[in-house]
Amino acid sequence: MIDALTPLALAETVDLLTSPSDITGVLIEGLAKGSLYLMIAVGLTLIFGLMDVINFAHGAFTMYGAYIAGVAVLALGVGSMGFIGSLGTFLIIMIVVFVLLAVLGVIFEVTLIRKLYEYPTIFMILLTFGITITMEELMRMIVEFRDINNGQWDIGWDSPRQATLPSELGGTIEIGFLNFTGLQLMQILMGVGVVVGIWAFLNKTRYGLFVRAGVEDEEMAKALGIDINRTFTAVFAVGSGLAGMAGVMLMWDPLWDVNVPLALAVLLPAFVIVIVGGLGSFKGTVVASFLVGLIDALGTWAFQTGVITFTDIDQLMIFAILVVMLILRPRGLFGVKGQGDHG
Amino acid sequence: MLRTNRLTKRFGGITATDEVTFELGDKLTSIIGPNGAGKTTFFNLLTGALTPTEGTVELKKDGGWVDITGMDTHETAQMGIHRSYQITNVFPTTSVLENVRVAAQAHGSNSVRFWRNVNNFDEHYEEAYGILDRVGLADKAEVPAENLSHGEKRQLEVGIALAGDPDVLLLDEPNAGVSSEDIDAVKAIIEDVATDHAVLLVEHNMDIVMDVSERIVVLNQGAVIADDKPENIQGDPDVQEAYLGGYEAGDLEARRQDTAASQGSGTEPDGGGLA
Amino acid sequence: MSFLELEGVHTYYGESHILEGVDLHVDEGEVVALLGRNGVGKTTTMRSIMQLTPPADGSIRFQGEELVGKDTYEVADAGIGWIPEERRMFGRLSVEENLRASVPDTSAMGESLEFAYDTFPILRERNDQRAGDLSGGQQQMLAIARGLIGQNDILLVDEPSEGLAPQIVADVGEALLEASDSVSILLVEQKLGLALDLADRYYVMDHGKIIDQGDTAGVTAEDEQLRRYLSA
Amino acid sequence: MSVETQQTGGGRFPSWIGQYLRDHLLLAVIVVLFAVYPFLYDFLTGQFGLTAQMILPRTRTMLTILALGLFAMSFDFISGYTGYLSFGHAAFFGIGAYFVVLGHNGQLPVVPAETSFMLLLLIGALVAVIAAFLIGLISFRLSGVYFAMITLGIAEMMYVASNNWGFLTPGTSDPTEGVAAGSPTDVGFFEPMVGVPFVEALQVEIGPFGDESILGISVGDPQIVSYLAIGAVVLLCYLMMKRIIHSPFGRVMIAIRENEERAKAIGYNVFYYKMGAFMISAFFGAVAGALFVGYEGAIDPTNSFFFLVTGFALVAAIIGGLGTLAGPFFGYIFLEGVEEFLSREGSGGGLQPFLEQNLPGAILDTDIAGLTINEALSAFMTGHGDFYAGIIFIIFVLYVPIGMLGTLRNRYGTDSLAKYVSAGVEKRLPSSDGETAATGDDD
Repeated sequence: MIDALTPLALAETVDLLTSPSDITGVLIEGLAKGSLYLMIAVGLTLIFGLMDVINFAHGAFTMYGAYIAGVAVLALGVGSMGFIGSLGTFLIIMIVVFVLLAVLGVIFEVTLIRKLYEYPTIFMILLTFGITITMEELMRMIVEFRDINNGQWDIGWDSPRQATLPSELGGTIEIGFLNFTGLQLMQILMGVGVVVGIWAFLNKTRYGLFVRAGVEDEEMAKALGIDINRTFTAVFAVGSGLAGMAGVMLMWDPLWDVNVPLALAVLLPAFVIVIVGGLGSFKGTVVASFLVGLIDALGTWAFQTGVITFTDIDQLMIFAILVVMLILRPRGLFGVKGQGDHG
Repeated sequence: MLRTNRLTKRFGGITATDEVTFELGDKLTSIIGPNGAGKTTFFNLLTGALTPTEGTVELKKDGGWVDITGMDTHETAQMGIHRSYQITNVFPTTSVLENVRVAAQAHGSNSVRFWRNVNNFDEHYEEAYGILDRVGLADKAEVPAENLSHGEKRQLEVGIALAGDPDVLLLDEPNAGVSSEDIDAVKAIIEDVATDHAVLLVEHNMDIVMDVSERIVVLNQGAVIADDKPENIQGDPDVQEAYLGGYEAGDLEARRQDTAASQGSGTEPDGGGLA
Repeated sequence: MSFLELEGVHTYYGESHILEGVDLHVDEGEVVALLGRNGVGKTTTMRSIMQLTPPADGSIRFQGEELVGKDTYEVADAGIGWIPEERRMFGRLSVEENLRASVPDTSAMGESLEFAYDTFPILRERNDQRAGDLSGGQQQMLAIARGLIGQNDILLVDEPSEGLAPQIVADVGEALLEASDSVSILLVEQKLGLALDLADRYYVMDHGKIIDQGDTAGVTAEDEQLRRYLSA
Repeated sequence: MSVETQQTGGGRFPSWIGQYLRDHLLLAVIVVLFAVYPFLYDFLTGQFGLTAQMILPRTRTMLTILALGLFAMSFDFISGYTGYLSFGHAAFFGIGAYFVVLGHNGQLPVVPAETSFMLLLLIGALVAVIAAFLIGLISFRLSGVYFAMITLGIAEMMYVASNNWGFLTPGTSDPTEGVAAGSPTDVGFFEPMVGVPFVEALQVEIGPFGDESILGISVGDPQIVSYLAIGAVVLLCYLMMKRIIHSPFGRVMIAIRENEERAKAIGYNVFYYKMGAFMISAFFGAVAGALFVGYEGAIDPTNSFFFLVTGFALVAAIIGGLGTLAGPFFGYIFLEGVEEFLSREGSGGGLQPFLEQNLPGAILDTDIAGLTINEALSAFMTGHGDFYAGIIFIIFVLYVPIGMLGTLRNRYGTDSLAKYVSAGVEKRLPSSDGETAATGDDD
């Protein structure tokens, strides 16, 4: 039950507003969560903006990324090679996962998705939904066969995190009234890195220019000699790779479980972000990611402090944002009229 | 039957329809004009697909004028203004008969009945068959609309507009994309429906316009520049200017010499035109 | 052998038969006007050349090479530039980005941009503005510039004067005249005087076919025959 | 389900019934087949043992299919016929299911505890209609992908709420565990009676411990009685939806799907028709939820409000044929059939038990790359029906987008309504700016 504002809750709220370390705590966690969401959602946005593909398989890519990374950190013994070594290996794993899933994305794009470009958008939803069912079940087979979860089905696979997360990242760092964990710092840095990287890709590279031109007017881009199909493939690769990278990051995050249902668990909030930001808008996705991250953190805080006794208030609020946004501004924060509106 | 008073539509800085005052009577009237003259915008204002910036649209109903400005398309259709589309805009996978039948059914209150089989409403079927006869599609009644030839689709387009016994028919380029052989069939239909409806026709094919119209209205840049019998429109210098002018022959040569003479940079366009 | 040659081109949109056998050619260095009323298939002719609406039948050869069956970007790479009606700027990209996207060879980027800016100084002034914020005339300049620096041998220019104020029309005309010094042009233009001033030859189109052709030297904008073809 | 068909020969009914049946011979044959299926299953498995068990879904599975198949049909009613993809359709299934349980347990205001099942089913369906009205008010301002997403968003909010709202489960602590009818001990047992209310002879109790006879005929197995009773309700719902689709109203729905702009232009206020269709589909979606819970006796968020409930209705609809009404029902049989064919041991027949019994052990134990065939089967097939269903689904989307029933009707039927897919594709084909393209040069 939502015990709206009981006197206790009121007091707690006042506490939050008057306690700098609580506020910054919520803020930092919001930024960290937002960074993770961003890594997942930005690929969806790029793919949608250019290709009008609503990619339901995106979450499955993240889930694969998480499993591959989990196996890799355990196999390589990350955590026992010192902080720098562990972190370095982790980053290398991230790059490898990026490449692996980018290749997988290219395979899907070339063999399946390309066949349906001329079809109504709904077919893309159906196709990628089919891909996600198949990918999830395939992972379930592998997990079961290799006994990766030690037979524990629905319980998250947390051994890679427990066994390999360097204590430097798990522990809390205090600077003045700033209170954060190393992992949060790392996530925020990654988030900033992704924003800068994608921004640079879009604005500073020739391919990025082609992407932005293609988003606006595919036919004209072709008529200027741009091979738009190759651009599609490249963007699908980058989007899929980013989804996988996010999975690697999730694997170390205590707030997430590595399991098969993770695919849907990340997909739905990512959709919310992409729609709230405006389908196809990179800027919108960045803003919406942090907005959703902050609200998520606020909801979690409210539950932890007992202001609200509703466990998943954060999730409820995320979907509430979606609904309210679609009512108020159907095209999202930075959506362009006509974008994505295919009957 | 239908009249407008100082009807105006502006999109941002562009005036697409400029104070058009116009009354449609019994005569088969055509609207012509060069590209971008605002013909389709004018149609959309009449049917309510667009809301005018200024001015009114009125329809004669039972002897009196009714203001229909700002009504939605389904409301103007209920009032008796039906239109056909320049781009074929039918119900593609339903049969030709059903295309017309569902349009006929739109008038009256039968459409909300969800408990009786549609086959019990004979009147709609009868009306639909009558219309198919009229537009020459009677033998294609069971064919899915998407399997018709292009010319036949244009006939169906008019047929749908005819259903439900409208008072005013707006035909937007019924000949668009029709191959040379099929044009006569469509022309015959236009002339036929004009016998018992007020018809306003937008058409590019001048042979047809000159042939079927009793009155021609010429639009240019949203405004009416001529409104007369076809024979007077043909060769009207204002009309030709609208189609072909906007540039003095030899201008370029003259400017080039100017520029060469002054050695200045004559090519610095500023503003103007489409913003 | 002609530079660009269309032979018996038939093109459909869905089931609507737009081009019913078009034959025309443009020689190297020529400016050719394609005249006709609205809806007769002029734009479709250009889209067919670009393979944006591939012809169902017929042949389109450019410098001896068959274009039918190629991808649009390959047609563009072969040296054909398209300046469509309504210009089709990438409105959210800057002027300079619009130009950059059009240059196929990155090593020639600097000089290409310089060339564009020298030809149309106004573009240099506004190089970091969004193309969507330019006026109609400026957009047309940019569209022509895009065509010029795309290392094209021929430009297909569709209704360049449409929607422009008379003064700007003359500016655009002049830009095209200058462009014609370095490339061939196939021009669709409704303003008969401008079309005749720019072109060396003309074709008249009706119902998806070429119904008349000739040298522009022999006719003026007052020509009764032409006016009947093209006006009410 | 069997009622109407088995007694046609009796001559006690007016002649139009005979005429109707002659007109709908195929329907009658299919209904009879469904009605005798449990007996047929028993007979065939008795005769052919595991072979039959491997191929045929159990009666228990068919029971689930009835409810979920009805849900898939209600999803198709709105999504397939008006073209508005109701991605949050699970909301209505959940409302119907939860309403029955909570109503029975006396947790709802106004509704007294132990209200009869049929009444709860009807009121719950009406609650879903009201919910559809409210959701529709918001959602029908949008179209296409946005409509799908906003309905999904609302349904997900309900899912999260049903996972956390303590009110739903006063007896137990965790709402994610779901809620069972009659679970707080002070409420009487859940004895859902299906049939005509207030007519004792025409009602049977469904559920694993329900009646063993129907209409005075003993069949000896509550499962079969439940199957027949629920089947009768599903058949009734199907006939009602079918009637609506073939009514003037239904034709407007199809017109909206085919070309909403033109439907408006010929004088339809499409908003009212979309709302009407959405509310009707919500009604039947909720009935499906109520029937599901009627046999199961309990419901939890994951098998009611969760996105995948809609997801699998969509998969069933595509495989069966979107816009064919009955197609999604058969699509569900197909889906569950695949699932059960590859099911684990202990939950009925299927491929692996069959092979284990019929193939010599030597073959099963043949070692290929360190894996015996039997091990490979249990690792990569048994229990992984979804994997193969997913692949089949992808193949359908790519190559048979109008589904099984759509294809059949296209080939043999007269009143094919399932072809809009091909049209949708064609509509998109000319080019992205087909509007101006269609006439070449134009203003």
